[in-house]
This record gives sequence, structure tokens and C-alpha cells, in this order.
Amino acid sequence: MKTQNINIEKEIATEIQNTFHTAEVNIKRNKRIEVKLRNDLIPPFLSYAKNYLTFNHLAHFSCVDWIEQNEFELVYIIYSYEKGVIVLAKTRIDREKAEFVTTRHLWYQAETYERELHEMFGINFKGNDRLNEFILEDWEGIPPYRRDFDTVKYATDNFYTRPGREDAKDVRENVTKINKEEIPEFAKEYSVRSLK
Amino acid sequence: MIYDKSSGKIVDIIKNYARKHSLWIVAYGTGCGAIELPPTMTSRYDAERFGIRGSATPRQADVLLITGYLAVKTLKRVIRTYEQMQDPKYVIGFGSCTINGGMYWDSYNTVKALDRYLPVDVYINGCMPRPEAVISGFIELQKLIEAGKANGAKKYKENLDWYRENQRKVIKNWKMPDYNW
Amino acid sequence: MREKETTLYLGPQHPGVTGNMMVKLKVAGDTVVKAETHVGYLHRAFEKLMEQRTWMQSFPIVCRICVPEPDPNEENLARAIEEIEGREVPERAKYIRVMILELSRLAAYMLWMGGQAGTAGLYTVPQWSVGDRDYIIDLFEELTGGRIYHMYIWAGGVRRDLPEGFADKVLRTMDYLESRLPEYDKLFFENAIFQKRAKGVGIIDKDKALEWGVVGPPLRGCGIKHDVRIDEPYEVYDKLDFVVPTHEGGDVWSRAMVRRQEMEQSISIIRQVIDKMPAGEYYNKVPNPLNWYVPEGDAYVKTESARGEFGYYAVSDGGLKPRRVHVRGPAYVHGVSLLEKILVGANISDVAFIMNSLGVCPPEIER
Amino acid sequence: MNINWLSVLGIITTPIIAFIVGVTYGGLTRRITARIQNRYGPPSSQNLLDIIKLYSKETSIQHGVMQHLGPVFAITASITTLYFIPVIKNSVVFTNLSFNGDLIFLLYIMVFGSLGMALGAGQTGNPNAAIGVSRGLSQMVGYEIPFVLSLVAIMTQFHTTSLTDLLAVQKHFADWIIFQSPLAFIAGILAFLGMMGYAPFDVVIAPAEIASGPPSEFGGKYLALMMTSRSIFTFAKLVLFTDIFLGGASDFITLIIKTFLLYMIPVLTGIVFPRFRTEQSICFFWKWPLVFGVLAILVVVL
Repeated sequence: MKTQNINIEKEIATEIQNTFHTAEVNIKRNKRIEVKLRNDLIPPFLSYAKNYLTFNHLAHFSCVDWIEQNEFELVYIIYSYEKGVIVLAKTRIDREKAEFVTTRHLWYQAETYERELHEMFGINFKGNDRLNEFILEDWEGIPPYRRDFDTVKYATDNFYTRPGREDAKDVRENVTKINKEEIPEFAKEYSVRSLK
Repeated sequence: MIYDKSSGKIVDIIKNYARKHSLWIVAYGTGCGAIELPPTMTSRYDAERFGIRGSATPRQADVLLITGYLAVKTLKRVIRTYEQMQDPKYVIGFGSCTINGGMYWDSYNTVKALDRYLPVDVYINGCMPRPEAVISGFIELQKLIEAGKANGAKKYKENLDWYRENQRKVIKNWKMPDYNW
Repeated sequence: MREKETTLYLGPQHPGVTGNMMVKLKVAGDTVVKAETHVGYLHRAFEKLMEQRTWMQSFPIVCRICVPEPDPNEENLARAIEEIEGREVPERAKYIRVMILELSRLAAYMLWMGGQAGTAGLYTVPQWSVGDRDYIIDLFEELTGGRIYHMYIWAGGVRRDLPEGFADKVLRTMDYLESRLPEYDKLFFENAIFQKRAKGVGIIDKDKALEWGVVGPPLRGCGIKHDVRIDEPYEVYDKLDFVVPTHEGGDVWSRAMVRRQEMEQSISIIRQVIDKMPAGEYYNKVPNPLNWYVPEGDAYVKTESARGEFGYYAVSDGGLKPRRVHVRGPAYVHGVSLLEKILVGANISDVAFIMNSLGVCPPEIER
Repeated sequence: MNINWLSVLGIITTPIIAFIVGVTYGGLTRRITARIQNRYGPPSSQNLLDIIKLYSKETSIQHGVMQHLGPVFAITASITTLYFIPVIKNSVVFTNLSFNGDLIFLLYIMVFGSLGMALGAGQTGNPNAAIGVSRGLSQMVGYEIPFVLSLVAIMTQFHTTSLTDLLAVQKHFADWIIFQSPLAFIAGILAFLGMMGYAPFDVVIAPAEIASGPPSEFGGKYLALMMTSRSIFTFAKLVLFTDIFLGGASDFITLIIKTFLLYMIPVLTGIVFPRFRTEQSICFFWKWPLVFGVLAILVVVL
């Protein structure tokens, strides 16, 4: 990347560093500041960023599963329309007892992100009373976006897979190898038609 | 019946002719294939030439167009929609993902073979199928109707147990009214 | 006197909703008292599937996230990879990308216009505009081989160069579309009944708009001038001359006007791009796609789509496959939390109308 | 007993002719709409094919007695309306049952079909149908008032409540009531737009809002009956307006030309206008059409 003018980013970074001494602040590139915080400091940091540093747009709220360290990384991506800078506020929480506090009081739409992360990662956001079914319906078992959930195994276990897809390398060859077992006579029409 | 055999046949011919030339699609864009329906229905490809038009509710419709992958949550609604439709009714599977899962073959939330859950009359392959392919699929269906071979609904009724078993395997919480017509 | 409340389900099978989603309405008389959106009917777990595929294999997946306008997705993933890797893109590729993005924006606006008029009951506009949109689709088909899904923008550039005579064709199509715009004005935007229906309906509070995460045309319809193309110019938008239209009011009408004016701007941008496009390579040398390790790191990139800010948060652990790619579609906020807020107090005739004006696109909410 | 066999012939053939003309008009409308929308369009027989198909569908949904009776009411009302309108001027066959005072009778009987439909749709229990019914009834209140005013103006002007007498008044081209009483015509034709239910007054069926409204639970034969009734009723209304304002018709060719031109007014309006909201639609009828209706009466009385 070319060297760019990053004065405003330096200003913001210093300000954050001065307020939150334990924060690990670094400037990734122009308009991107990364802030790593202890997880109990996230709510004060976000409300400080929103109210004093004009970061009033919650652009994104994401979660990354670091299964090797047994941790979830929560990433709040906030944007200031005035300064034109994005701050990625990161924190890590325990993966086994995944719990965090809601930020719904700061940004109304955080509720939606929290509902999704609750459903997909099983993180419980305290204070959000709307963590009901969002995308999935009647889901049992571990939340699907956790890395230890095997989607291929789930798909092959639960859904009928039409023969010919076992090896995706040469589909044309495999389509002709039709598996004739367990298909009743009337349902054969489409399994057999591809042969013709 | 007051018809004798030959007049019954004429009535059948008229019926099949009318059915063939008047296919109403239930307005349910179940997947991303719904994006190719506006071009199909509007001025460039104009499917209304063949008597194909949309209808707002399943009660009035003849054709259920499954436009792409079916998420498990949608499958339940689709089955309900299908069962609300009146005989004779047809199902068209639209796109590769209804045939064998397509590019979602390893997704935990989409069903891979539509004809295990609903009786499909015609499949249109492609991702996504072009409007020409959609129209050609409909013409294929018209041919089947004219020949009296588009009997998916009959198949569904006769083998309801097998279909129900497959459906229940996927849909965990089965709270649906019986299908008894 | 309190009127009796009834529950009305708008969708998932309903001709009015955009795509496959459901809005559960509590209705008193003709007025919506409470709205609750239910999504998930289109969930294919793209983010999980991307973790199973290599970075380059993810391109055919991401374009299926938003069906009316797939190109911002490809652009985002490509830029995310480039940002993590620090990869440079040739100048020509940047121009081609801008052209593709603007063409797709134009196509999305044509489709939106059809939808907006269709929910208002004016069925002539969809017939015309979707037919005209096909001219753009034909351009895509010639350039990329696909009508809807293009898989054209790649990390390191674009997949192929412009075919011979393509630029002329684009210009001719732009001339045609520009000549059609006055007719749409006469039939649709200047239509007295449309104005009567659209003004003062579905109002987004200007003070709350930023805090609620409103982006794109709905934000500019509130009179707030924010656009990723000027706030954080990507590709070559800083070298192009265009204005970002805004409109006061925050209602359906101002959103429609913003989009209408942006159509003209898009046409002008495409002309400038073709005018300024340099010769040269259209891609930089890239590693073997099957053996392409992306170094450790993360990036948040955003693109202005026809509905607003489209963001990707991509994390790489230095492997062949993405650690995580999380998509922020503009409809994610518009379609769930915002819709639930602004539908309250609306007339039930206007529910589908408002939904369309926000550009709610369910596949990008649940992915 | 002296039976007028020609009248019987008329009574048998009128609904059939009305159905065929109405259905063909429907098909032609779709074709004309298609041409304006830049496309080829379905064949003119499309509506007929649709109706045949719907009759041939199985009907297995039961929501109660009123659901069966609703479409029957509608078709009864359409045919009854038709019987009290002289289709061809001075013709023995097609004068049908018109009598002194039939204008007032028609005002009542024309509403009957909608009420029957309302009862039938109400029974289905679909909230969309219920909303559609309430919209339909409130819009009916909207357009009935200017319509009645316009008729009252004409009745006062010509001192008659009989369509046959009105036809007798309009002997020559210059005598047509459209020229004799233009204000009443304007009020009448605006109400007619509402009656036909094309955009901008299609709030009753509004697919994007309430999923086709009252008929949303009706499929197969019910829908076919409703479409049949709609075709006949359309023709009846067209003939009525031709008789009142355009001097009637003394042969079928004139009738077809006049009714078709009249039919094109709501159809072409519908192509270029979006839909009103319900309250906007009622406001519309209570503004200009009402003013014209009142003016028409004032002009006659003063």
C-alpha cells in the first residue's frame, strides 16, 4: 500500500489510547483503526466512541470463531460520518460460556445482529430480550456457524443426496452411475431420465 | 353420467386444451430464480402469449414454480401452499439446486432433491435458467398436459405416506393440517 | 374506543412482498399497530459454505447473496482479498470494475422502479422497465457470459477484457436508456396519483436516520449526503465527476426521486469511464487459484450498492480457505429493525409500497 | 295463455350474448393492454380459456354455505340486472323485462351482487378477503352517490324513470343525453370508472396489498362463476350507460361499437394510473363527481 495521509487517524488513536490505557490501538491503514480491548471495557468504549468521538454508525457486528484458542472474537465495526474513519473494536470472550452484554441501548439495530449471533454461534447477549428464533427454525444441536459443526456431514445425514454427486470432479461421468436402491418405482422418473 | 364415451372424450379434449393454454403460477418466489421471472413475464419474453400468468393465491393457481433451492423453513410453507392448490396442479422445479442441490450440495439448510418431497412434473436445469429455458419448460409441461401425463398430483395422493415420511424427516416440528382431498 | 386488532400475515407467499420473507402485522382498522419481520426462508449458510471452499471458489457463492445486484458482492470479496494481501490492481481493471458496478446499479434501479410501480398498481411501468433492463443484462451476457450471475470481478483484476466493440454498445445502450427516462417521468414519477400516494408515507426521522443505521438512497432521501463512493472512494471513483443527489423529506417519494436522479448520474459515470479507460492489462499475475494462500489478517471493505453500503468483514488465518467472511447487506438493517419501526402507523395499503422503497432484499438478510 | 315467444327467445339468448361479448372484451382488453406495454399479449380467447379451465378444476374446499351462495348471488344479480336493461332499442326480442321505473330498480339490483360476494367472501375467514370486502363496500358508498345524483338529474330532466322512455327521447345524434345533460354524464362516467374496478380504483382486488382480496379463497368453479358473472355484469353496465347517455343502439354493430368505446375509457385509464388508497379513492368520488352531480341537478331544477 502506498503511504497515505493518516493524520486524523493518529489523532483518534491517541485520544483512544489516552482514555483507555489498556487498549491496544493500531492504525491498519488510512481510515481503519483497530482497537483491541478487554471485554468488560467494550460497553464503555462504544458509548464513549459514539457520544464523544461521533462514531454513530454501527456498520457491522461480527463474530469469529477461534476454536484453537477456545475463544470467540467479537468485532464491532463503527463508523464516523464526520471523520470518515472506521474503528474495528475487537474483544475476545470465552467460547464455552459464551456470554456478552447487549448494545441495543446504543444502536437499535444491534438487536438484529445479536439475534443472528445468538442463533449462529450460541452467544447469549444479556439484556436483549428478543433472542428468539431468527433465521433457523426448530434447530437442534450445536449452533451451525461454530467451526466444530460439520455442515457436509449434517447435509449427507439429513438430506437425500441424488446419486452422481459423490465426487464433484467429473460430474458428467458420475451422473450415469445411477444408484438404484431405495427409490420406489414411481419416484424413479427423474433418477432414470438423466440416463437417456 | 349422461355422456357416452365419445362425448366424454370431446369434453376431455376441450378441458385439456383449456388447461394447457391457461397456466396460472402461484406468486411465490421461493428462491433466487424468482429474479428471472420478471423478464419472463414482461415485455421482452412475454409469457402471457402462452396463457401463463401469475395468480395471487394458491387457491386460484395451477402451477407451483419452485424457483431454486428450498430452505427447510421454506419447504414447510411450500408443502402447505401446494396442498392448498386445487387439482389439477403441477409443480415445476426451476434451477439445478432443485435437482441435486446444485452449488448448495453441502449446505445444512437446503433440501437437495425436490422430487422426494413434492411430485415434480418438469425440471428446468441451469443456474439460473434463462427466460427462454423457463418458457421451454412450460411448453414441455403443456405437452405433458395435452398427452394427459402431467399427473403429479395423483402421484402425490397415492403415495402420500412416502412423501410425508420424507417431509417429516426434514421438518422437525410438524404442525400441519391433514391433506385429505 | 379501541379498535379490534387482527393479525395479518404478509408473506411468505404474497405477491406484495419483495422476495421470500414474512411480515406479521397487527392491524387495527386500516392502521398497522405492530410489525414483526420473519426472515430465514432463504438461508443457505453462505458464510459456512465459504469456510468449506477456497478463496477463489467463494466467488461463485458470494454473487448469489444479492440476486438483483450481484456485482457489489464480488467487488467486496475481491477488494477484501486484495486488502489483506496488499495486492495491486491494474488501472484498466479498476475502470472496468466501476463500469460493471454502475451498470448493475442501473439494472437494479430499473428493477426497483418496476417493483415500486407494481406495488402501487401501475403495471405498465414494470413491463417497460424490466424490458429495458434486459438491454443491460444483454451487455452483461456479452461481457461475462452470465445474465444474472457474472463471477466477473476477481481478486487481482477482472476475468476478461472488454470484447471488441463493446464500449460502443455500452454507449448506445446508455443513449437508449437516457432517451427512455423522460417517458418514465411522464408515466410514473410525474403521475399525480403516485405522488399523492408516495408523499408523506413511510417517513424516516432525519435525526434518527444515522443512528438507526440507514444507508444508501433511504439515507439520502432524508437529506443527508452520505455515499461510500465519496466518503471512502474505492477503485477510481475519486477521478470521476458525479454528484450525489439528496432529497428532503425522508418519505417514499424522496427515496424515489433520489434513485431517479442517480440513474442519470450512473449513465454519466459509465460514459466517463468509457471515455477515460486506459489501455493495458486487465489483471495482475495471481497465484494458482487452487493453491492460493491468503496471509493472516482481516479487512472490512464496503461498496455502495443500489440499496446502500454493502460491507464485507473478511478474516484470513493464513490458509487456503477463509476463516470467516461476514456479510453486511444494506437490507439487513432496512429489512428488519428499520422496517419494524417505520411500518407502525402506516396504512396496510402502503406496507408493500414502503418495503419496496427501502429496497428490502431478503437473500442478503439471511444469506 | 298468450306467451310472447320472441321475448322468451330474448331472455334465453341475452345472457349468452352478454357472456360471449363480455369475455371477448376481457380478452381484447388484455391484448390492448399488452400492446401498450410493449408486448405481444395473449390471444383474445384467453379469458374464455381461463374460464373453461377454472370450470374444469376440482373444487374441494368447503368454508360453509355462504361461500357457495356468494358467487351464485353475484351471477344472479348480473343476469337480473341484464334482464331489466333494453339491449337493443325498439327490438321485441331484446327489450327483455324493462318496465316503468326500472332505473330505480336497477340502482338496487346492481348492488345486490356485491353484497352477495361480500357475504360469501366473509365466510371464508381469510383476513385479506375481509379487508377486501370492507374496502369494496366503502368504495361502493363512494361511487354510488355521484351515480345516483347523475341518474336523479336525468330522471328530473326528462320526467321519467324508465329506460325505454329515455331511449325514446334520444332519437337523433344531437338528442343524446351526453349532449343534453353533460354534467350528469361527467358525474356518471366518473362513477362508472369506480364501478368497473380498474386502476386507479382497483382497491378491492389490489394483489400487492391484500392478495386479490375477496376472491382469495375462491378457486376453481367458484372463481369461474365469479368471472362469468363479472363478464356479464360488465356487459350489462356498458349497455346501461350506452342506453342512458349514448342513445342506445338499434342493431348489434352499433351496440358493439358504442359499448367497446365506452369500455376503453376505464381500461385505458387503468393502464396509466397507479392505485389509490381506499380513503383517497372515496375522497375522490366525494369531490368532483359529487360536485358535478349536484350541479347537474341544480341546472335541471333551476
